[in-house]
Amino acid sequence: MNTLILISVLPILLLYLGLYKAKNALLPVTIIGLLAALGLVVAKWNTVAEPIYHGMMQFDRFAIAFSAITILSTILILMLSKDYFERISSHVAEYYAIILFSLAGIVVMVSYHNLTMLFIGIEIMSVSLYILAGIKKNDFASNEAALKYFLMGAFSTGFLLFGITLIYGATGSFDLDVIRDWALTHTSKTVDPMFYTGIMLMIVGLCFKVGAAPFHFWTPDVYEGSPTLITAFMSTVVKTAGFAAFLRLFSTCFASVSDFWMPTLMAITILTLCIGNITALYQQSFKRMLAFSSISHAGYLLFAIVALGVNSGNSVFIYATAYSVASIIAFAVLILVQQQSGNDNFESFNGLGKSNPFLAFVLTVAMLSLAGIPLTAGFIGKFFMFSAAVAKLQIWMVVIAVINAIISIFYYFRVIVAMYFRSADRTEMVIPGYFNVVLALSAIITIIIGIYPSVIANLI
Amino acid sequence: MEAQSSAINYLPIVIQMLVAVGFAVGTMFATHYLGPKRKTKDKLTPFESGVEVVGNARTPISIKYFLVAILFVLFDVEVIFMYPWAVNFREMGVEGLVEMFIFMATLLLGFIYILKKKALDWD
Amino acid sequence: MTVSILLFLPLLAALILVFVKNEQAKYAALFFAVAELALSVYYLVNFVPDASVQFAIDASWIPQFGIYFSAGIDGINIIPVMLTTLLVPIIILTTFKHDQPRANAFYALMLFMQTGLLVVFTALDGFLFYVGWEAALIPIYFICALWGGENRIKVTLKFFIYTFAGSLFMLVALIYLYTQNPNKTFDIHELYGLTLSLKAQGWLFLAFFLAFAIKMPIFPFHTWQPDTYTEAPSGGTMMLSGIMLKMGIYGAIRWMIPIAPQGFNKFYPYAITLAVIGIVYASIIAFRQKDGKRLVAYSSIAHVGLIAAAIFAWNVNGNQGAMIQMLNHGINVVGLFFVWDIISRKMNTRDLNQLGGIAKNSPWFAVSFLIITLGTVALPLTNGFIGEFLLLNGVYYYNVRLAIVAGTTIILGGVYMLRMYKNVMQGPTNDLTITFTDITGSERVVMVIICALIIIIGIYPQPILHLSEAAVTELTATVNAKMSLLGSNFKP
Amino acid sequence: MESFFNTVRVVPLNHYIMLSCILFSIGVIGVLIRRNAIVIFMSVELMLNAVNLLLAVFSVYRGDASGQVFVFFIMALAAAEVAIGLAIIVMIYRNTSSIDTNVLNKLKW
Amino acid sequence: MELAQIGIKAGLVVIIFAISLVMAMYSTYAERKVAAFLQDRVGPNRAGKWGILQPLADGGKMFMKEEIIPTRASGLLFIVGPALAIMTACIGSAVIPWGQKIVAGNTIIDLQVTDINVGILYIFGVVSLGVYGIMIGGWASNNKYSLLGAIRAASQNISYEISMGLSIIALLMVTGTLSLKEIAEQQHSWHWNVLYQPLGFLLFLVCAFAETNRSPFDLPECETELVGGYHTEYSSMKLGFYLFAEYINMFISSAVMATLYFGGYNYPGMSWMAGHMAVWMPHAAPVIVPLIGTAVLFAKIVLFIFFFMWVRWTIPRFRYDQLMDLGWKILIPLAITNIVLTGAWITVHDKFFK
Repeated sequence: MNTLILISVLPILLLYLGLYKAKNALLPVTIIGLLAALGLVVAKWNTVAEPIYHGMMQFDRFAIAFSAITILSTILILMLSKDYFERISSHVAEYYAIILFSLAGIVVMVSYHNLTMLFIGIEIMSVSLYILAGIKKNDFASNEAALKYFLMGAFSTGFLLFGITLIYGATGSFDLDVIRDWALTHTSKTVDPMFYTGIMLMIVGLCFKVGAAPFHFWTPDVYEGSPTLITAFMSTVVKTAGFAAFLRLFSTCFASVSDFWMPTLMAITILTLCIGNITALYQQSFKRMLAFSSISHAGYLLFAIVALGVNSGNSVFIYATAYSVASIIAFAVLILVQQQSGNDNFESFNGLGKSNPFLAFVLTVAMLSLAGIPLTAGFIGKFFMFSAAVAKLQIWMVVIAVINAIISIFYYFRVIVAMYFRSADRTEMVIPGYFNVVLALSAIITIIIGIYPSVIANLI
Repeated sequence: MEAQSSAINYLPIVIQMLVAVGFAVGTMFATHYLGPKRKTKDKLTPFESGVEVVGNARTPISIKYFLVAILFVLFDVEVIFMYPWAVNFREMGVEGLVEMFIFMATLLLGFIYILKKKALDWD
Repeated sequence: MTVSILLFLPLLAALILVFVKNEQAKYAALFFAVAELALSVYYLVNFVPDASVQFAIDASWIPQFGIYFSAGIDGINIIPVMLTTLLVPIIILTTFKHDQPRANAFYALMLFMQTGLLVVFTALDGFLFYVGWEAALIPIYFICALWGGENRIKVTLKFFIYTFAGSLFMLVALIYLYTQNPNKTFDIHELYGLTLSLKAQGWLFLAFFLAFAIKMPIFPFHTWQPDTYTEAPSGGTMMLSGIMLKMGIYGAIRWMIPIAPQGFNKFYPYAITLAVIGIVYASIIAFRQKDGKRLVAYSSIAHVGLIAAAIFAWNVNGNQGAMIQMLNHGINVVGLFFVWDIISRKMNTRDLNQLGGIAKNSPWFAVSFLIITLGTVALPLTNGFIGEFLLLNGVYYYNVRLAIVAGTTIILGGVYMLRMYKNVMQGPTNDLTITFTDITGSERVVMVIICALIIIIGIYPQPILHLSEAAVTELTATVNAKMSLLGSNFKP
Repeated sequence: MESFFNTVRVVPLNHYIMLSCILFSIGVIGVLIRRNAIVIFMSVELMLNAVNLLLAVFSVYRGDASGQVFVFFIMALAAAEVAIGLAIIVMIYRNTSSIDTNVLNKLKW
Repeated sequence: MELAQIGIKAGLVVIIFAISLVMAMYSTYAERKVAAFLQDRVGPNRAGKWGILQPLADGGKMFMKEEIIPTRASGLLFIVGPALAIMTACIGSAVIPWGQKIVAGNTIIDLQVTDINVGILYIFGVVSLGVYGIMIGGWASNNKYSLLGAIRAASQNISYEISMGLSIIALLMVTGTLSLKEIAEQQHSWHWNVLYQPLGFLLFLVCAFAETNRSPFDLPECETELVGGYHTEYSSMKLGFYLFAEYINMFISSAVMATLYFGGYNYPGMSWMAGHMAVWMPHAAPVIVPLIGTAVLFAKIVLFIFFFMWVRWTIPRFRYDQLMDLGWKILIPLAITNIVLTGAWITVHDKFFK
């Protein structure tokens, strides 16, 4: 809880720092504050979790683990933001503040114990993101991304709310435990149709939020239009949080009626996988490719919810961690390449292997991880997902997933091929210290998790 | 709080609305038929103190008004939260007071922020 | 002294090599490879030739999934392990005459790959096996794609996709086995013990078969192989053909058949047929090749086809033959590719028609090339003979007609290999081949080693056969027992 | 006449549910078919208000205040969305002098 | 609730409607008289004695005038604007308690159209609806002055609504209910809320001025800058509606202020009066006593209306930035302080002096 308070107070502090022109203090203060928040979270680890604030929140291990990883990723991303926002406009403090506000929303999202909190968390996060997507005021793509993201987000919120309302009407409470007990006591015969409709609408709303097909169409545009750093934030931290919320809701409340919503979710998963992968094949822009691949990763993450079990939390956690870290590397390199070559096509990566071996190496690690090659974190994530699904004897789904994994090789390797095997005369670019730290750290995390996943595998 | 007032209590309001509507519409029609009709072109042009009409009136206006509107929306909604508290203020006691003060402090922080940002200066 | 040292020494060496300067890289690499070889010899000496697992390591790795880092050496994998540790230094030695750009990376990748291969051969845990499988794949991909020929990018990607696709299905199969395992581990012996439904076994067999058939490669899945062999740098080609394709054979013996005997029992006729078709097909193609390297590639398909056929026939002779032939084929094919490496380096062409008459002014080269060729065509008293004899014997037990068809490999092999030798070495020298200078230094060393091995094994193969005999016999027996116990219609 | 009074005195729950469902559907359809950003936005607000209505009704019929509390939160966050949304729309208008979502075709949907 | 009661309510509605219209009409008259008095003039004195019929004459004139709808105006909205203004003005009076229950025989007549438990919120809703009329009208008439006037009106109203709400909250903390009826009941005899909420009352008063666009807050129609403001283009009864709406709003807000802060129909010594009347004329008492209260309420209302006019003719108009600064930078902080003080005071009081 202190974490949440700290993360909510920090941005206000930043705003006032910005007012009093303490520009250089912003980033350090943010990082230190977040580290403190991280410490507070982890300190809670061994305390027994009770629903607090009249059952509004519950900081169980699930919540702590996900808060920790989201905060960590945010720190990594913010370290990339050195001199990034200054190039956009002068309201730097505001940007940091807004990112932190959305982080606060995310912490609520992963630790809610009441649908009210779910809604509030999602909204705090989304509203901040609407702004962040459009911070490039004069860049038309950015405006458009902001508007699309906003309209779609509000739209999906409507569905989510209607779902919550119907569930409330059926069960008479927003409390997760009450809803679970209600679902347990009502068999599919006696259950209220409102309840099922509510679940369906919530699935729609949440799928919008996590960008799962067929509600994904806003994702690529928004990811492409937004400033790259913000895209990194969206596609890592936000996605992680979205799935954490998704999983928390379904594993807590709706597990007993899974035979009802399972087929729908399966269809969505398959659709997400295929659409994400196949469209990613045809992209010429690395950024847009990442956007589509993030859709397909959403598909893999949905596996954990489809194959709901005791290990689902772990699977999502590991997969999300691996995915986030790898994506952070990818976006960090993308930012640098964009600064040098101006565009984000695959061609602009040509010859990176010669000019910046380190950069090329970490990006290779990231791509291998995203593609799920062993000895990287991505493989462990996929392994967990698949084994969960196979354990539920949904082998045909796994086979489809495997085929998609094979497809994904094509576009992930495109950048590797470009970096190493296609030569272009390019000057070595200077990498800021912050970037080096982030890249090295992320790569190390990726490989460590890939080689010895036990460090985080049995957290939840 | 006090007893819920059911839908029936709102019936008179409906009646009053009907009366009001009736009055307005009736009067409109009355004046429409009573008044003389001698329309000339000049009468029907927008009045700009007798000068020739320049451009369209539907032009974008100062962003300040828009800013005020947004701030109003935000603050007014925050005020909504205070009503239930104010009404049940005595039941909630000191705890409620403290919590609401924290709430208002946050509100004030935001308020001071926009003041410092000169969002409300008209010049 | 567990096997782990053997596994991690090359990895360590690779990490060190990254920081070695390009000039010293090859010497350092050779040093480490030889050290590894010495180490493996130590294991070999201390190896007791029975069916037991020795030098085993069994450390908990991912506990909540029952995944152990468990590896060990036994009769089944001693020969592939030795093959690996033996060939890697030879291959490194063959590359001495090249001056690779970024040599340290090249050798680092090669040693890294060695670790992967050794893990694959020694792994006794399904997960570890899979990880090693992929870990061997990544470096060879980079080796081929970074130092390969013109249109390497497309070819290598194709190669990668093929193998990766196969292995992913194998992963699914392994995960399925894990879920079926009551005490939730990937341990190979427990997987052996599982009793699975016929349907499940059928699917498992197919999943494994896809992975291994692509790796070997068996007939319809071979399309990646010739291109890759041709495009890859000679070192990479040797790694691929000499060691990597043994992963498939070994996997078939070690994992596929014992785990899914009933599925195997259902599908082996088709498998054998494919293998034999592959033999004939590859031999015929090999005939018509102008490009020597390509010819060798196809010949390797043919030989591997024979090995596969023998394995699918599944009897002691066949398996023993497979064992020893893995070793022989590795040595021979490395020799052949080295020959072609020398030729193309000196002549800048691999076209059989442009060559000829080299033998006259390069005796060393001529002799060693001849010995290697004879070894490949399995002349008696060369290593090829004993292996192919046992293999054919195995196939023969299964089905005479198939054995006869498979036997054509020797005839056809003889024909095209000797034709190749003739085209290259005999005949009149033309103005190109007149410039050919005899092999020297490191080349000569390599050639001597290879020829020596060919002849020694050819004359006295018994110790090698003895190494694997007990284990192979037991494995064959258990699987046969299972199959007959499952009331199958299996002919011995 | 009496029946009318009775109906007014206690309106059946289903009427409310139907009403808010209809409102919600109108909102959805509006979002899907209209092209003017402001109108889309208004449709979204309509959806939210349908939800509010339903929540209030449920909480009254169940005699449980939490539903109405939720309505407060929805209002507050809807207001926040209004603020952001209008800001974004104004920003777009200043760049394109149009709020028709058809001009938003730089990025393909 | 039976048909009879519905009938009674309907009657009450009509009566109150008529009263508020008459009040509006005669406050136009009063306005001019007061203006004349303050400026030492005579004022209207032709129509009837002391010009008492002047409002009727004005009304008639309004009806008879030609109605003009400019060609470039958007027709429907142009009509809807004033209609909306007058309607919102007229329905505000529904929740105001005009007096205690009248007991005539066995029928009990409640001198309030309806007593809903959210009366104050209802008032607020209606008041903030009022701005729509102005906004629509100003925008529809497609005239720069009108548009500016309308926008000014809008942003002025919303700015002052915040502080109005905040000032009310302090009052609610004292009363603990949202029902105007109960609030009125609580202020028996002389326990008027203004004694407990002086600051709150001042704030509310200022905001009421601003909400009704009365001087010194009548920037939306300040003729020196904007000709006629938002109703520049209007004529005949549409103009009349706007003017009417303003006066009715004035009447309603006076009534609200009287009810919220000045005890509504309560007056010192009302219980004494009630007791004596009961002895004096036992039959008529249940009818008379409440009516006296109502009379008192109307007296207060009239006083407030007079105050409105008095201010209008004495205090000069604000500049727009001053107006906004007052609304945002002074009233809101004051209101919040008021809430804090009230909260603290009540808590301390309940803790120690009870």
